[in-house]
Amino acid sequence: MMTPMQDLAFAALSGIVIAAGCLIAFSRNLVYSAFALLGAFVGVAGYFVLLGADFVAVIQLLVYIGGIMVLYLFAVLMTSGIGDVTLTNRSIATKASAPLCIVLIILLGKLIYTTEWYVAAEPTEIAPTTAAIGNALLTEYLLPFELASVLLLGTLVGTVALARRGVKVIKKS
Amino acid sequence: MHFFLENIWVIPLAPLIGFLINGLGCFLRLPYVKSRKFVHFVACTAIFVAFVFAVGVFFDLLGMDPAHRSFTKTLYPWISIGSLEANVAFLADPLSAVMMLIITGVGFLIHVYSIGYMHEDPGFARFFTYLNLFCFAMLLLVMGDNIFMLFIGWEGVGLCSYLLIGFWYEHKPNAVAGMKAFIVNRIGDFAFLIGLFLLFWFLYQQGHPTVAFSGIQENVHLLEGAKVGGISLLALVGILLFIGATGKSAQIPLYVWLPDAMAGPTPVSALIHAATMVTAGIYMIGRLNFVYSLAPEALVVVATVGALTALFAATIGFAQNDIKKVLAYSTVSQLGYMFLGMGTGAYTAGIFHLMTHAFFKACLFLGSGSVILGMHHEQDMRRMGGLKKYMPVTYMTFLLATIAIAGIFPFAGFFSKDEILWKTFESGGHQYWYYVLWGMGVLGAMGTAFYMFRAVAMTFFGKLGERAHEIAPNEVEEDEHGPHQHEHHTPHESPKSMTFALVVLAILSVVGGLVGIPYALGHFFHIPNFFEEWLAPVFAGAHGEGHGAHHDVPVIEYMLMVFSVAIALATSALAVYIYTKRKDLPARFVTRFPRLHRLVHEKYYVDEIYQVLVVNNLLRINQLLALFDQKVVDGFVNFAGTVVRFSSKVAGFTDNRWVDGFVNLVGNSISFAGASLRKAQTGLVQNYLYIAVAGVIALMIWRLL
Amino acid sequence: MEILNNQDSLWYFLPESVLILTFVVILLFDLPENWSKNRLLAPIVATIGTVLFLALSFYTQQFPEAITFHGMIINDAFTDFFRLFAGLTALITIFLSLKSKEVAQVRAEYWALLVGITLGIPMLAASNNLLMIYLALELISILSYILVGYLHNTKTSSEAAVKYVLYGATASGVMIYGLSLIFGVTGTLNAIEIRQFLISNPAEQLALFIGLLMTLAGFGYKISMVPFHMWAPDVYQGAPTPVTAFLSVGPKAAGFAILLRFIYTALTQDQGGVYVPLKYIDISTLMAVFALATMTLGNFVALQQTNIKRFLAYSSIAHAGYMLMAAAALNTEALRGVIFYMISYLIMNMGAFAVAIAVINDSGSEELSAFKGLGNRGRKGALAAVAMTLFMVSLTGLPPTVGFVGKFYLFSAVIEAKIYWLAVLGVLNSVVSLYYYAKIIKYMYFEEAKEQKPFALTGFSFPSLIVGLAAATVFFGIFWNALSYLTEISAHLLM
Amino acid sequence: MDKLPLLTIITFAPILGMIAISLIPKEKKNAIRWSALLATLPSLLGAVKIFMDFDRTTKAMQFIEGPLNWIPSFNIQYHLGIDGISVTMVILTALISTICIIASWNIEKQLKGYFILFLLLETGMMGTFVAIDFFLFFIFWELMLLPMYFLIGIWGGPRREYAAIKFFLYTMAGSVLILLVMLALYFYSDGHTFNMIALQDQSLHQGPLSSHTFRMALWWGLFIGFAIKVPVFPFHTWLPDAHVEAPTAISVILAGVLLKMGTYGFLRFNYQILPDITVDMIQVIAVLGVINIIYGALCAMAQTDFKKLIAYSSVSHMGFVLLGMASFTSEGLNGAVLQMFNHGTITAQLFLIVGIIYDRAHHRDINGFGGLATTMPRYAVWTTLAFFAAIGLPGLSGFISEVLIFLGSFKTWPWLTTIAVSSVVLTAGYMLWTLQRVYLGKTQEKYKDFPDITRREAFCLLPLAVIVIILGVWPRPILSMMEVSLNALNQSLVPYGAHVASGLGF
Amino acid sequence: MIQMQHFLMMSAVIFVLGIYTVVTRKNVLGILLGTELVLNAAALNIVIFGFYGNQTIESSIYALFVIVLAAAEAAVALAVGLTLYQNFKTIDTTETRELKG
Repeated sequence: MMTPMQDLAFAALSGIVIAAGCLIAFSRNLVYSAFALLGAFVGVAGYFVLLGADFVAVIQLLVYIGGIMVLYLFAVLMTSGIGDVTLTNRSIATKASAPLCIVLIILLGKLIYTTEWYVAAEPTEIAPTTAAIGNALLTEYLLPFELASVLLLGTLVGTVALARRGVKVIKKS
Repeated sequence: MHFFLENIWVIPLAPLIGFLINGLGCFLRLPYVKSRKFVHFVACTAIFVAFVFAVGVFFDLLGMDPAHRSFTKTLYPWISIGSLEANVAFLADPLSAVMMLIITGVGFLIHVYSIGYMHEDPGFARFFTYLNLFCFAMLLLVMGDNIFMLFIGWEGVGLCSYLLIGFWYEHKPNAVAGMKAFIVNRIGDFAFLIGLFLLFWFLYQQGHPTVAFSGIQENVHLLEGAKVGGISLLALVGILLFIGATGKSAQIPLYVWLPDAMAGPTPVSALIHAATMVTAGIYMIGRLNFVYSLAPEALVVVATVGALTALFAATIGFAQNDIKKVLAYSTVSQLGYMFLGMGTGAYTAGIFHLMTHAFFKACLFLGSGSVILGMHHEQDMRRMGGLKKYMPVTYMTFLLATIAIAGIFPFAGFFSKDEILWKTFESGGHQYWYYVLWGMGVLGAMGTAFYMFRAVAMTFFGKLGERAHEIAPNEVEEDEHGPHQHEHHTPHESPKSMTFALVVLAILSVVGGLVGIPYALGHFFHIPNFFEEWLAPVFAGAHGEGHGAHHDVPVIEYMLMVFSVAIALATSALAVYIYTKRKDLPARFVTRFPRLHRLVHEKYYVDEIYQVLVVNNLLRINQLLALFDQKVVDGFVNFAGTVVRFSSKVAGFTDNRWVDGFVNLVGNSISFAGASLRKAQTGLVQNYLYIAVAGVIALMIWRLL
Repeated sequence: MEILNNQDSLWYFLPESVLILTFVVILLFDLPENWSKNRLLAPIVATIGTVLFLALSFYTQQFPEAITFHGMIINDAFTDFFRLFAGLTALITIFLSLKSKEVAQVRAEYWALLVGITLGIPMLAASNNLLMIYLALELISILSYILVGYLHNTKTSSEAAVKYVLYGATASGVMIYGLSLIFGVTGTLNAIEIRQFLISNPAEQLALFIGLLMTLAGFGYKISMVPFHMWAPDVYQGAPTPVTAFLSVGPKAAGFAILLRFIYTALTQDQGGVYVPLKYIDISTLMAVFALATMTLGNFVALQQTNIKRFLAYSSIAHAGYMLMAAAALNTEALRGVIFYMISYLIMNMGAFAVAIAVINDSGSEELSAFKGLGNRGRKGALAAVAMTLFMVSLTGLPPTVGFVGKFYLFSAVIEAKIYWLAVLGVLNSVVSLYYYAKIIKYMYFEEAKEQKPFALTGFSFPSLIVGLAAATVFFGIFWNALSYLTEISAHLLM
Repeated sequence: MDKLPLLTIITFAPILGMIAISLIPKEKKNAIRWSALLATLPSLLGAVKIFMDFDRTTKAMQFIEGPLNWIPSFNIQYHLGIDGISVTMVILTALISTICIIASWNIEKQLKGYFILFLLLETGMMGTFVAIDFFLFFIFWELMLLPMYFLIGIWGGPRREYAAIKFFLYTMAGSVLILLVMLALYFYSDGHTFNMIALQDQSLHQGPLSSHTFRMALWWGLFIGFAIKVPVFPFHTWLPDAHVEAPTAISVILAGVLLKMGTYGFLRFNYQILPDITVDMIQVIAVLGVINIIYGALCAMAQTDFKKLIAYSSVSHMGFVLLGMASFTSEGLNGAVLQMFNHGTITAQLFLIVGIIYDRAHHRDINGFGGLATTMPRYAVWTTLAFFAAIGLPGLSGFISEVLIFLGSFKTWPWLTTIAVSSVVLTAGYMLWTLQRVYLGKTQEKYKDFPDITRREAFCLLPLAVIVIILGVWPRPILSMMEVSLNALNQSLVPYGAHVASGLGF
Repeated sequence: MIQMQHFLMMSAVIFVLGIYTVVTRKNVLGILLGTELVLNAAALNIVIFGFYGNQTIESSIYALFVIVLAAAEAAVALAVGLTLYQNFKTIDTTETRELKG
């Protein structure tokens, strides 16, 4: 079901994702971590492509990289001061957390390899999904779609409200 | 129609009314109680009315067929629950008639006597109130037709005794003595109740649950052979009831309250602690003779305790200097004789001695009261002496009563005491143990004669105050009013109201015994034993009453009579001799045997032993329990908390959260748990999430296990 | 059972539509300068909108129960109840917000966000699809984050918001990871279909249990279930008090609604009023453990608190524990019980917060010691103290208050389900709770106030609200027939 | 309505008074006092009427009101009635409440609140005894807690807060267990009912209720719940604290009425609804009763605080009730219920007496007094009467109940009873010792000017003393009210082996 | 051959790394990065299951919503973080601990 080419791509993407993930998790510099997030997103977007979710991959790139990453970097710089070079991102309680995470990954591994997943008999044909998604969003998924818009509107207004006043305060002080 | 029998309720009611009139008057401070005349008029009238009715009852009974001289007057049902039926009912039979006569008669005399004795006391009205109440309770005791009625009276007289002993309550020892009397009596009551319950439920088992005397008499034979844990039921019941009697009637081991009870005013000592209340135990055994007759083991116990007490108390009497104490121990001793009599099955003799004792002991006490009053509240015989000339009437009556108590023919004491000793001796024929008891009785009789005449000698003979030097300076002088500053006054004779009573009682002490002349003497003159015949229906069937023996008087009975009179005379004479002529002898005796004297003088340290063994331990247990209650029971739940608190201190977690009011039941442990959990709330969201994830993982692992 | 398409479903969506409209309209108010100056305009619109929402809820309640929007949500009696509940909660919160000095200077978006969260409550309660669950949950969460941090220049408020958002984001991440596992096992996002799948495939699946656990992390975070409760005290303390009041009642109820709906719909099989857990997931014991841990922790830690809001936060954790017993009991009584308990909780908790707001307004302090001597501070003080006493008694669960009846219902359900250990430990927990609730009473009556000035509780409406809630606490504690009827009709899940 | 709803009136009249008082301005103190007194009078008059009209020949519930449906969905009913077990308690409650209002006359602090809470308390107490519906019973039962908490906590002594919360926590811990048992009985009984009478029908006990283990658990739940109220050792530690700190009138209520609810609960629930387990567990009750008696008496003896001493004497005296209940004899059961009544009247007097001296001396240290009989002779008379009643002097009411209990229990528990009877010595010991230390001896200088008992104080004691004396010589009026019911109760236990337990077992 | 389990395993690794980041980072922004990883792992999971199992479009839609909501959440988080910074002059969580206990 997967071609060797895809296997190779999977390996490469996995390398990127793990490296980026480790950088996020362990790096002492916040800017490195923030940039590493980029790598992780790209890697996951690659997985999406491999899994035939082309539209999701695109959205992942657009939303995350175009939106969230920039937001992060802004925030990093705003909260730390642009001239501040020591953007430390230190960790606490690593000794307690490491075993926790190791146990977690072991458990998840056991789960993944022992569970009888719901697997279709035939492999999925990889085809563009954009049209189908657009269709579904306006029929079956109309309600979530509309609700999401309310949510985003509220988020927008709320975020602006918080940030706007924050700026004001800064001006005063 | 028997007017007096039908209206027998008047007898207890009259003193009750007297009590109410004076009592309410005192309590509400009504004007009439300010008049002493009114008060004593009410009180004396009340008891006199009762006396008149008691006499009426006596004659009503006399007019009845001797075999059926029993009359029950039921007023109303008192407690009737389940199988328990106790009525408020009065029983008039020869026994209760005798008791009623003694109580009302002697009681009346003592009332009259008290008019003079208490004349100057601020608590005059209160005193008569209590006295009436006492008569009421005592009458209930002897008139009740069931054990519960008896028990009301039993406890009621205890209450009055408590109140009267502590009459001058401002002086602490008096109050303590009252308390002691009540509590020691309660120990007896404890056994009494258990005995009562046993009797009741075993009768219930036989289908005849009853507390009425007549009912018990009818059915008690059903219990013959019943056993409780290997012991004969009836013996057990008898012994338990007898323990009750040892409390009330001051026998070993519960006699200790009686000497202390002398703290009460002297008329009280005469009425309650000599003539009436203390004889309740004897009355009870007499009343339940049908039970005891079926329980020979119990009778042996009664007799033994009686004889022991008679002897034991008599010895203590040797070394007492307080005139009332001497009489008190004498009372204990005489009560012992009565029990000895009851214990040999000679119920009539016991009751007979009860009656004569009431006469002469009341007389003695009243005489001592007269002396005390004459000596201006002095009770120590060593300060007395030669009172013969100051107080002739008192002297004469006291002397007559002393002769009576010593058992010298033909005074009252002779007949009754000799009857008891003879019956005891006679019982020795069946059981050799009774010979021993008889021996003790005789010894006790000797002792009685000795210390009584010692008292007479010390008080009335010789010169006033000739022994005052014997009083050690450190001896605390106390009388019934408390610590006493000795002042010298000339002794004087008492007022008429007092001497009247003395004279009447003295006469009774002399002639009172004639109603019960034993067959052995009486048959020479064809004088029947009135007393025995009178009581015969009550004690019919009691095995000790040897009616059949009347026609065959053993020679030994005469020998014993002579013997006892002889030794009584001898010891009396000896006592008089020693304490008038050889005044140095007692002192030499003391120096010769200091320990023995001390032992006897301190009443064999029984009080102290009780104090150490019982009271102190009890108090210690109480303290421990109270501590237990505070620390252990209450702290049980706190216990975990305490442990935790300790460990938390180790952990350096000792802020005042602990002190902040969490000393509660669930308290410490919960608040510690809360505080620990609270510490988990670090304020770091990472930790929060850590705990969340850890929780999920823990549950996963739980699931996998 | 019919699955309606979007057009047919619109009628059912009428009440929510009104809320959405209100939400948008209020946002518009912020635009013209002179409109935004009028402080009362936005809350009045919000109130009108909410009242209209309630009215329309009564109207749509007439409709037959149905699964709407292609199986996205379910409009049954249970949903109707949560519409009612959300509306009432919102109304009281709007009122409290108007009276609280903390949020006196808010702008229109505050009210809009309140309305937005109110919208999320019935949506979450009605969700039948895993996607809808996530979406509705996030709608409530994200808008709540903003409200919690609304006092932008207050340290505690911003700190609370940050913690909330970090915790919430992670919890919802874990939840959808869990949901995805369930999706992976069952191949469907629809709760009803999940049950059908599980009935026909009764093999044990580890992923199912772990997925469920992770899902519970998300639900549990919403209802502050131990061990997902830890954000709650900090957030409740830091948030503006009316928002705290709202969060402790509204979103929490929504969390319970979806928890119960999910468990009852997807994981159990209805057998005549008793919902038998499916397969190997011993959901009953699991939830019983959660319930016990939650109530115990809440009660134990509440003993230690000195801040009113934090105190009430732990108290609300404890109450979540009681309500979780319904998820363990798994029978119709439990549904009724939790519904009744929510009503009682709404009344008494809102009452307690109302008095707390009055006290905070008066003293400016959030310390429990601000309650000291309240009972002796004039007529208003006495009134507030009596009311607070009733609320505390009710929260403890003593008759004759509505809180007792709520507990009565819940423990009935647990006894009915024969989980005796939980019942015993539950009631003992309520004894522990007595200790700290009584502490407030003690402060109010047994101790002296710092300064003996009359209690500042001015106006007519605010005291009336407090009195009204107090009266309701007692009235429904004695005559709960009406509520009983409501719970009976509401305790019905369409599945 | 053809008949007066007597029980409703006596139960809810205080509530009306409460409302009336809340409308009186708090400055008008006398108006408040008189209204409070007025509010208790309907109950008192009602109690008198009950006393007159009570049918003494039947064990059935009388003066029944209802059943009115209250909460139909749970089959909860408003259902009142009294029988021989509860009627004496109703009378006692009415009497003690009225007396306590008078005894509270000198309260000055927050008078209005005091009487409001007091009247609420009275409703709770009354309701507890007249309710037939278990749920209703429970509501009333719990209704008492809060007023009591306040009454101790606001008007109490120095450690009032501690005592109040301790009382509250203990009692609530007990009552939640009762709640659970109530629910279990409701759900598993056939026909889902809270009706106590119906629940007595053992044939309704189905499902888990027919399991012995389960019934045992229920029994213990009820037992512990009620035992805390009695209080039975080892749940008694709240009592001394609560008593010591509570104001006089509240101590009186506490000892006079509240403690009886525990034993009433035993009789009403443990005995009637779970008779088989009661028979099985009877040793427990008997042994605890004896422990209570002896332990309470010994602890009382060790006290130096007058009020604490009385409190422990209550522990001891309530032990009698337990022992009597455990006897399975008509004598014992009647004695137990009579003892409940008598303890109410006697201990009420004792607490009033302590209150009188505390009002004057402002301390209660027994060793700090002495010679009060000289300065306050009338007071000493009242005290003596009450003390001897407590000691169980024949002729006073305490004797009748004690002797009935001992007599009854001796049949079943000869050895235990023998131990228990020793309390006659201990009781006399601590009572008389107290009497001696406080009243007798030399008058101390500082107490010379104490006024004697006032008319109001005497007026509180008078009815109680009269009852104590009358019942001592003529207990019939009270015994006849309870006898039929209790004998029937005793009979009802026989099928479960009560007769086996109550043989003369040695 | 890559199988479903490999994808899932990678997703799990991302998830766990996210969790680790969340529970160890001191910096608010650092924690936020972790939450993004967690959310992305979940989205990936759903797409995997959709691809191998369900085979309908709903997995993609679900993933879309996750991404969108994550973005919204991130926006709010950053705004809130900014107010935190303005109040405390730091976004180190160990120094912004007024609420605890």
